[in-house]
Amino acid sequence: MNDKVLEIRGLCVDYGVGAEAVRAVRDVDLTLHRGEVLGLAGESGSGKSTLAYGLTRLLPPPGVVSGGQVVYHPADGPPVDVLTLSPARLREFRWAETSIVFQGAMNSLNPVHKVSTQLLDVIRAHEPKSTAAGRLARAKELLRLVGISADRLDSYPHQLSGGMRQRVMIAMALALEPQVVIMDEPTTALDVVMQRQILGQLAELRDRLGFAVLFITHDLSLLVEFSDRIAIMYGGRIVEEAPAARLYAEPLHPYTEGLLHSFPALRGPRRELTGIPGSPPDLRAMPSGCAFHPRCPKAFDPCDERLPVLGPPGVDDPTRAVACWLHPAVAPLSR
Amino acid sequence: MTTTESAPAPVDEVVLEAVGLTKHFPVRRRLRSLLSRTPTVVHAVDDVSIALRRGRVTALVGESGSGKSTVARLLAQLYPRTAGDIRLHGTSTRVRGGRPFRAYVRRVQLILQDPFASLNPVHTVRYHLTRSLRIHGNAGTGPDGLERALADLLTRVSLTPPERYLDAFPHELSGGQRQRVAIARALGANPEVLLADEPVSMLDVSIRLGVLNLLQDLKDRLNLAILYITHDIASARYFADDTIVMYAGRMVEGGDSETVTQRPAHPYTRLLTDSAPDPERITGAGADATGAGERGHGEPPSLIHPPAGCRFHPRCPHAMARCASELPPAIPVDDHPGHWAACWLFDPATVAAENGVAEEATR
Amino acid sequence: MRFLLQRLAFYLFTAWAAITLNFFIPRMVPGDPVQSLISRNQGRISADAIASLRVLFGLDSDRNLWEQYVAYWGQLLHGDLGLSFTFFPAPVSEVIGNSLPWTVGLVGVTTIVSFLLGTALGVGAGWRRGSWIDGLLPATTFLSSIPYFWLGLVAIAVFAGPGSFFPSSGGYEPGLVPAFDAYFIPSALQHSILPAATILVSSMSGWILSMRNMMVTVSSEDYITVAHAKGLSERRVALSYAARNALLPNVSGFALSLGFIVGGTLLVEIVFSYPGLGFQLFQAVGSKDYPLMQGIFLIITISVLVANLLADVAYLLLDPRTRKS
Amino acid sequence: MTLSPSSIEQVIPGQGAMAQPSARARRRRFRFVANAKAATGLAILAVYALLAVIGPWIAPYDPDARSVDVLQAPSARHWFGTTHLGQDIFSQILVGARSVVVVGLIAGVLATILSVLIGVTAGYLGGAADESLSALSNVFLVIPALPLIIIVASLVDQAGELLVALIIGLTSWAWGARVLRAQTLSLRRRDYVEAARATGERTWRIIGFEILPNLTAIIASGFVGTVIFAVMSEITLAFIGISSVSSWNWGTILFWAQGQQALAQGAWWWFVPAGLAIALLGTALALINFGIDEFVSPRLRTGGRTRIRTADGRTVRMRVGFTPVLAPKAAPVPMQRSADVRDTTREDQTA
Amino acid sequence: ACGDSPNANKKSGQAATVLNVGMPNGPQAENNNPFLTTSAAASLGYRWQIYEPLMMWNPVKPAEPFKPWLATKAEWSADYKSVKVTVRDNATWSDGQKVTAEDVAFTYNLVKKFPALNDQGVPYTDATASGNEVTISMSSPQFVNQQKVLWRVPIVPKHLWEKIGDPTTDPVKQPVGSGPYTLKSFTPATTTLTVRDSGYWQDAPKVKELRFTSYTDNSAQTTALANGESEWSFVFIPNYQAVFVAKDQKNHKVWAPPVLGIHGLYLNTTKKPFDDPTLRKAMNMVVDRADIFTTAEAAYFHPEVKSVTGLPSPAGDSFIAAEYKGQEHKVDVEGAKALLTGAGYKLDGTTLKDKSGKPVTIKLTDPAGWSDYQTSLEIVKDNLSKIGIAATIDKANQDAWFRNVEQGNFEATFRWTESGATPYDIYRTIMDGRVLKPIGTASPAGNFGRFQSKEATDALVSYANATDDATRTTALATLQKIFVEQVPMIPVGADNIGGAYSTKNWTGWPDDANPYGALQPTQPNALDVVLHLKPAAG
Ligand SMILES: Nc1ncnc2c1ncn2[C@@H]1O[C@H](COP(=O)(O)OP(=O)(O)OP(=O)(O)O)[C@@H](O)[C@H]1O
Ligand SMILES: Nc1ncnc2c1ncn2[C@@H]1O[C@H](COP(=O)(O)OP(=O)(O)OP(=O)(O)O)[C@@H](O)[C@H]1O
Ligand SMILES: [Mg+2]
Ligand SMILES: [Mg+2]
Ligand code: NI
Repeated sequence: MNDKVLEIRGLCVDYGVGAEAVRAVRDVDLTLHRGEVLGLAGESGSGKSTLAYGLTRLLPPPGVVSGGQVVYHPADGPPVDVLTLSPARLREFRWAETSIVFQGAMNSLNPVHKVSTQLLDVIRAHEPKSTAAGRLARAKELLRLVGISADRLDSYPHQLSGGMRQRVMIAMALALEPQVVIMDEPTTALDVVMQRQILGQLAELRDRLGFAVLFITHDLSLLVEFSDRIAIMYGGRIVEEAPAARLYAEPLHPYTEGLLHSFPALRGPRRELTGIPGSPPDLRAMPSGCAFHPRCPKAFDPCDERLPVLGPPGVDDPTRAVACWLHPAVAPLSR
Repeated sequence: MTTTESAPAPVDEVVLEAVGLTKHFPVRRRLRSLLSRTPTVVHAVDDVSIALRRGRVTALVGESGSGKSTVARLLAQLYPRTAGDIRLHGTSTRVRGGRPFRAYVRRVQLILQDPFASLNPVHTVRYHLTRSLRIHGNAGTGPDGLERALADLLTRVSLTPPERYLDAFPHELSGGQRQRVAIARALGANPEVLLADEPVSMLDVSIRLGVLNLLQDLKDRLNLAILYITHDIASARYFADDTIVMYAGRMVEGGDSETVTQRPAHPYTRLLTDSAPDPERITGAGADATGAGERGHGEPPSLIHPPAGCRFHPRCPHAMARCASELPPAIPVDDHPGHWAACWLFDPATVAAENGVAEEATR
Repeated sequence: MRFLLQRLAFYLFTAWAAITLNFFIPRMVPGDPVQSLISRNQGRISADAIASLRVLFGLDSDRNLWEQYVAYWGQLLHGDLGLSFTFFPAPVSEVIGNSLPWTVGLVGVTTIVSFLLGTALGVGAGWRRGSWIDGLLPATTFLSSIPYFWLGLVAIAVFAGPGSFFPSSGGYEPGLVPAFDAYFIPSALQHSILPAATILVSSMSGWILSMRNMMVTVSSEDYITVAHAKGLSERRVALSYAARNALLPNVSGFALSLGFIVGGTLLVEIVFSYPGLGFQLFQAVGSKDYPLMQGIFLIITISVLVANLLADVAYLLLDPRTRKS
Repeated sequence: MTLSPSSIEQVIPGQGAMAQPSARARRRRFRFVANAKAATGLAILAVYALLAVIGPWIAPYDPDARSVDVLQAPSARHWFGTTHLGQDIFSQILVGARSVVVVGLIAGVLATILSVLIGVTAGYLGGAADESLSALSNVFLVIPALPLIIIVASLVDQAGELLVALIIGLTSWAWGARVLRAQTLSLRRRDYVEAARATGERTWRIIGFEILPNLTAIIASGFVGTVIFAVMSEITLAFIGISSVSSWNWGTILFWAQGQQALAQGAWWWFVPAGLAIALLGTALALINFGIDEFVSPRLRTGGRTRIRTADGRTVRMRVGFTPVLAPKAAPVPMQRSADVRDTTREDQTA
Repeated sequence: ACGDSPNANKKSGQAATVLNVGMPNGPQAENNNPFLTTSAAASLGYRWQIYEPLMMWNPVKPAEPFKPWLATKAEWSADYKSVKVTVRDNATWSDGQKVTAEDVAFTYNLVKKFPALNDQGVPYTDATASGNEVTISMSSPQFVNQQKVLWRVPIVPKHLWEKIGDPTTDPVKQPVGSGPYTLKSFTPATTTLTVRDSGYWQDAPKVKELRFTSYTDNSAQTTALANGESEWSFVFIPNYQAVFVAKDQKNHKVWAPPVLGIHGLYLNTTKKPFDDPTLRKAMNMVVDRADIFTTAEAAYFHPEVKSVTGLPSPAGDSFIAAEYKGQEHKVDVEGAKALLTGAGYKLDGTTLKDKSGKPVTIKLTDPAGWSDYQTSLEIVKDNLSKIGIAATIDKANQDAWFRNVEQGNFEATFRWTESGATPYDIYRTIMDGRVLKPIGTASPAGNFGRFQSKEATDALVSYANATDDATRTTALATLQKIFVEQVPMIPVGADNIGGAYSTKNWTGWPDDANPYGALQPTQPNALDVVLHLKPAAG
């Protein structure tokens, strides 16, 4: 289970070119292992969605991928750099190997097509040999998977509630049983019962099919519970990466720590929520050194001058990495 | 936002009230149904009564598709209602447009659920916010005043530096940023009632906290009445004074937030709280999370042909024969004043009958 | 059912208003059929004929407008369109019947082809903004901005002429009698090529332009990105997702344009001496042929209203969001 | 601020330079002109507008004046040749520009305004307002424009071009109104419209500022269409000899050319310039239409560029669904580049 | 089956059996009623190929005697109130029945009974047949209308027309006449006639089939003529040398003999200062008719009127009074200036001032679409500027123009006169005091310029009612004198009844050398022309 399926190296994504360019994702290294759920959390506007779209080359103009590699390791066959694929190959690759659930589900569904049409055509596109009846049966099954009754197949997107639309998108993402599923806040509009049900299904399917999930959400408690590893983004960079439980129990980066002190808990006594003082950085004028230093309660000397590298904080702990001068990297992250 | 406040009205005064609110959407599905006499409808909201009080936050939680957004839109008078009444300060209002409608929205502001759809793609953030300020006379005087008001609004929702966002188009913003613009826009109106439909769902926890604190602060200082629709029950616990739970277009439980979230009465609420993610539980993949998956088994009901009786009964582990036929009224739960549940389990008769059996069983 | 009845009432009302207007407008014009007949013939009809023509057209009896209006409705309800003045005493229905098939044939076919072709090109242009198809647009607009008669006359000057395959005028070889046979049909087709081609050239760019603009608007929507993400073929994304959504205004435009087919294209008919309704209408207006004018107006009214209904229905079918809740 | 050195530096010079927000906003406003096609269109239109104003003054001859140069081909003396009366065609074109431009624009603007007002209002308001406005546009749709123009023109002895423009404008809005109404129907339930309503915007403002911008695509193509239609109508009226406009316009020129069978006589110069001048006017409008893309959809505001060059000299197109990759084509995978990237990074940081 | 198609033999294009006639009249409706001006038969002219008149008259030589046709003889009473015709006995209808005097009497009684059919407006009172003679009576003298009675009325078979309920609304789908042709097929664009198998009273024509094609407008008709599609038509061809003749120098011909009807500039004689005959005279002196003829009328269409009496040559030659014989218009700017200065006008630089010192300006008006008139006006404008009169041209709407001219609301306009067998029609259109109406009231019959002269009116009456030639000559001389001296209208060109034709397939057309009839396909003469045609040699 521990082999890589998707390897992101030094990925940089810009909006615009030339003087107006805004760098939204900076030098991101991230590895997704087969069958793993990698949670991605972080500041709103820190580039999570940009990362997700950038690596699949779905960023609308003026987005450009300005550097790096995205290497996909298929179950069989040699690895490929997704960024260098020809459009035709890319199209085959998409959804069959990597599917993606977008943030903002209303706009992800074509308002003039029925749900069924949109579900079926992805199957037909990639499995041209399938029969119509087979496809329909599959579509119904997929909807059932996400808890929507099959009679909703004939609905148009605007007749569904926000949550239903999101579920339809999730169902669609699973339709071809891809190796990698990227989910950008897939459960924001879902009630917790449904959320749990779907994630449960997802976990079950993952166990069965062995796909990996890049799971983007703000719901830290969900993330901790659901994912194997968590990466935290801030200002376009990954600032910390660790197994879920470790991260929750022992956050190293002050930003992560701040996040963990910001969410309310349902159970137990009401605790004081401290939050993170200050405001998010401006992508156009990033602070020098560590981008978090102006807000960091523990900032010290090198923080405002030198950029900390993401790397394991100690030789003994190769499973996690952090980019903070409090825990300087002992070696470049190598996996 | 101005902080000038008129003579403090009594806290707890009901500002906006819904009584027996009902909304059915007609659906035309087949040619066949065109000819049939009875139109098919989606029972999106049935008999919902909510009172929003000055200086209080009322949370509305519930399953997705249960009609929360519809309630919010009904309260904002964006949809005509099928039945029921909406009272602003006790007077029944039904406004379709024009001056009365604008007078209404000046007092009642809605934040729509989907920030991807609710910002006009052709306008900048500046336009959206300026309009809101202008319409409600909060734009200050002169261009400088407006500029200051705009910067102020953006700073409140942590969109800093404001200049970076003022001239941005919606598509240049991340989901969370859009959501904050939507909030800022509603705040620009300086309303009495804020109907916030999942206002922070796309924000990271730290900003979410900031925004909720901001709302709390406004509520306290300006005695705002807030309807807070959310899926994040934990935040309802922290942020809301009262919580109402909806299921399939109906209210199933209501009461003080702490009580509802800590001692849920209705089986659906219990299911909800049990399902809520809990980092303390760290189980890795959540597949076997307390059997919630098992208990929540079953599909959400069809709203076109909703189940008779209690709408939850097909999925309810405690369902009784009666549940399938009789609609449970709001029955007070005696653990806390104001706590009620629409469930036959709390009918004194049932309680009495069950009690005996239950005690038998535990022994 | 109620909805349908309501629509029907609405269309009936519109039809009534339009027909009434079309009754009164021509009668507000100074001059009468006799006068215009004389003036068109510049002296070849003697002024002595005035009296006889007035008797002939029944203009000698002094009925006021209102009585005429009532009588007109009476006739109309009996399906009687009256007698044309210009071709007196040919019944209006016959005059219309003679020209309508030609108009519908030529203009109808070219409208459809032009819509299909223009829309297809518009899809291409909008989908690949900035590509060569997009670059085609100024060229096609250029062609369509050329006054139609200019284009037609130049086409005749260049392509038609003695010995050319393209006849310069008429709907078929003079001397042939309209019939579905091996002589007539090829001749009719041959005669329609040049007019059809010029109509196409001059009408296509409108479709291209509007389709392109809508495509551009639509192609930046999120669901297009999603369609790409789904790995659908470029064609499917462009057609089934982008074009399908962008098509809506064009389709309603198309439905409307169907209504104008029967109105014909006056200039085509003038330039190519094509036997169509447009020229009849033009002549009728020129010669104050009220019955013919009204007859043609009636046909136009009906077809425009039907087309409108089609447009409504098309929108309802194509865009589920417009279905009333 | 330390930048991680990567290939981007070469691609995007001045990456660090900060653009002032206000300057950015200002640039946005004029980006319209940056589009080469739109600029060309605007330039042509400007020339026409200029001609409309000064045409009569710069015309070398009196367009009515007869001369001994009868039916002559273009020459240095008569740039566009002469008519059968020896009139200078170039002067006629210059003098005729005003009428064409005035009628085209007035009628086009009038029809567009009416269609927007009526179509969008009907679509947005719905109900009885919709029904009555729709009925109105249906009635106007049914009234055939050309006969009506002929009829109205005959009611007035001396129909000026303003009247012609008004009639054309008043009779040609209905089509646009229908199309706009239909599109508005689908826009009015969009969330952002509801949001604007919930903010308390007045109806006219919602129509004007929330819905209208999203209809720009249709309005623009409609406007181009109506202006062309208006110009055509005017010219056609003159051509078939029924308009009573006394002044010169290009249709009058064509009327004379046709009356004298210019083409059959081989006098192409009599026929060609007016036709091309009209066509060029239409083309200018279509070109300007390209500039509105970025208004229609702010997402398309890519700095006016649809193509960008990468460091290694490739040209990539900005397109939806296939984000361009600026990095030079990497070595075939599997690659071991990561190590040295990291090395340089570290060097930089320690420097 | 295919063989049954009416089009089956169409493609066999052996030369010289078919004659293609064209008219620029737009699509037609099937209507062969010979009495109705609006019928296709009248509009395209084929009614005269099917139905025949009693006598043939040559408008090119109006003073020549009538040629016998269906009637062998026509005798007018001295007062011209009745005419006795002798019907030929060898004529048959195309259904085989004999043409009888009964038929002729029936026809005239029909026209009398239905005013709607009386498109010549002749006041018939009665027609009676006896033997092979018919006496047709009218209520007033018809000296000036002889051709309207004998040449303009198509004779129809009684046995068929009796049965027609309302001859004014019957389209006569199957026309039966005494002429050499019968209707073969009708389409809105083309009507085809074939020659009768037998029974025509003269030699059957060589043209076996006549195709009358209706083109939508002049330019389409001209194109068809130029490329040989049409072999005969009547249409205005601008620069006909280049456009038509040059396309086939040898065969393409145009012949446009003038008739007794003219076109000219009507002046409103009630509008100051044009109520002054001196001014009108001066204007008449500067109008360049030759220029108008060559430039506006392509040097053929409205033949230049040279005689000062306004009568075209040669048609009017025999009517010109002795004192005006040989007197021709010529442009005389100096003379005009002298005349004006003599009458108290002042030429102030380039502006003519009238007696009260006001500059003389004039508005010339004509329908916008009539390009030859408009060109003429351009020239007139130019001419008038020579004597300091500033003219403006108003391109009017046709209906408005028509109304304004009839009501006298104009200053000057180009228009036609009636035409007929004598100059009477020209002069009555211009000067008839009997139809004089106040300004604002329509006078459709003529005198648009509101010319007031009792003398002229009396002369007109006397000319029409005279029973002897001497009275007529005197009356006509008086009319000419008034016309020349008072210039109620400036005559410019004559009407023509010519046409364009091709000798490629058919020869024998009338021309200057042999002007046996009018060359217009819609005139009764057309039948005579067709009968003259012979296949071209070779
Ligand atoms: N077209 C654009 N032009 C300029 N900046 C943009 C553009 N699109 C996005 N951005 C900026 O890029 C940054 C990253 O956006 P992204 O959507 O990736 O954030 P995110 O991490 O997904 O946030 P959220 O959790 O709120 O969705 C944001 O600050 C946003 O403002
Ligand atoms: N315009 C409409 N036409 C028909 N049905 C509708 C319409 N709008 C909403 N519905 C239906 O009404 C029900 C309630 O929808 P609503 O959006 O209020 O749910 P919600 O509680 O907000 O859900 P979520 O939490 O997923 O946003 C859903 O079943 C939905 O399908
Ligand atoms: Mg995002
Ligand atoms: Mg909702
Ligand atoms: Ni003439």
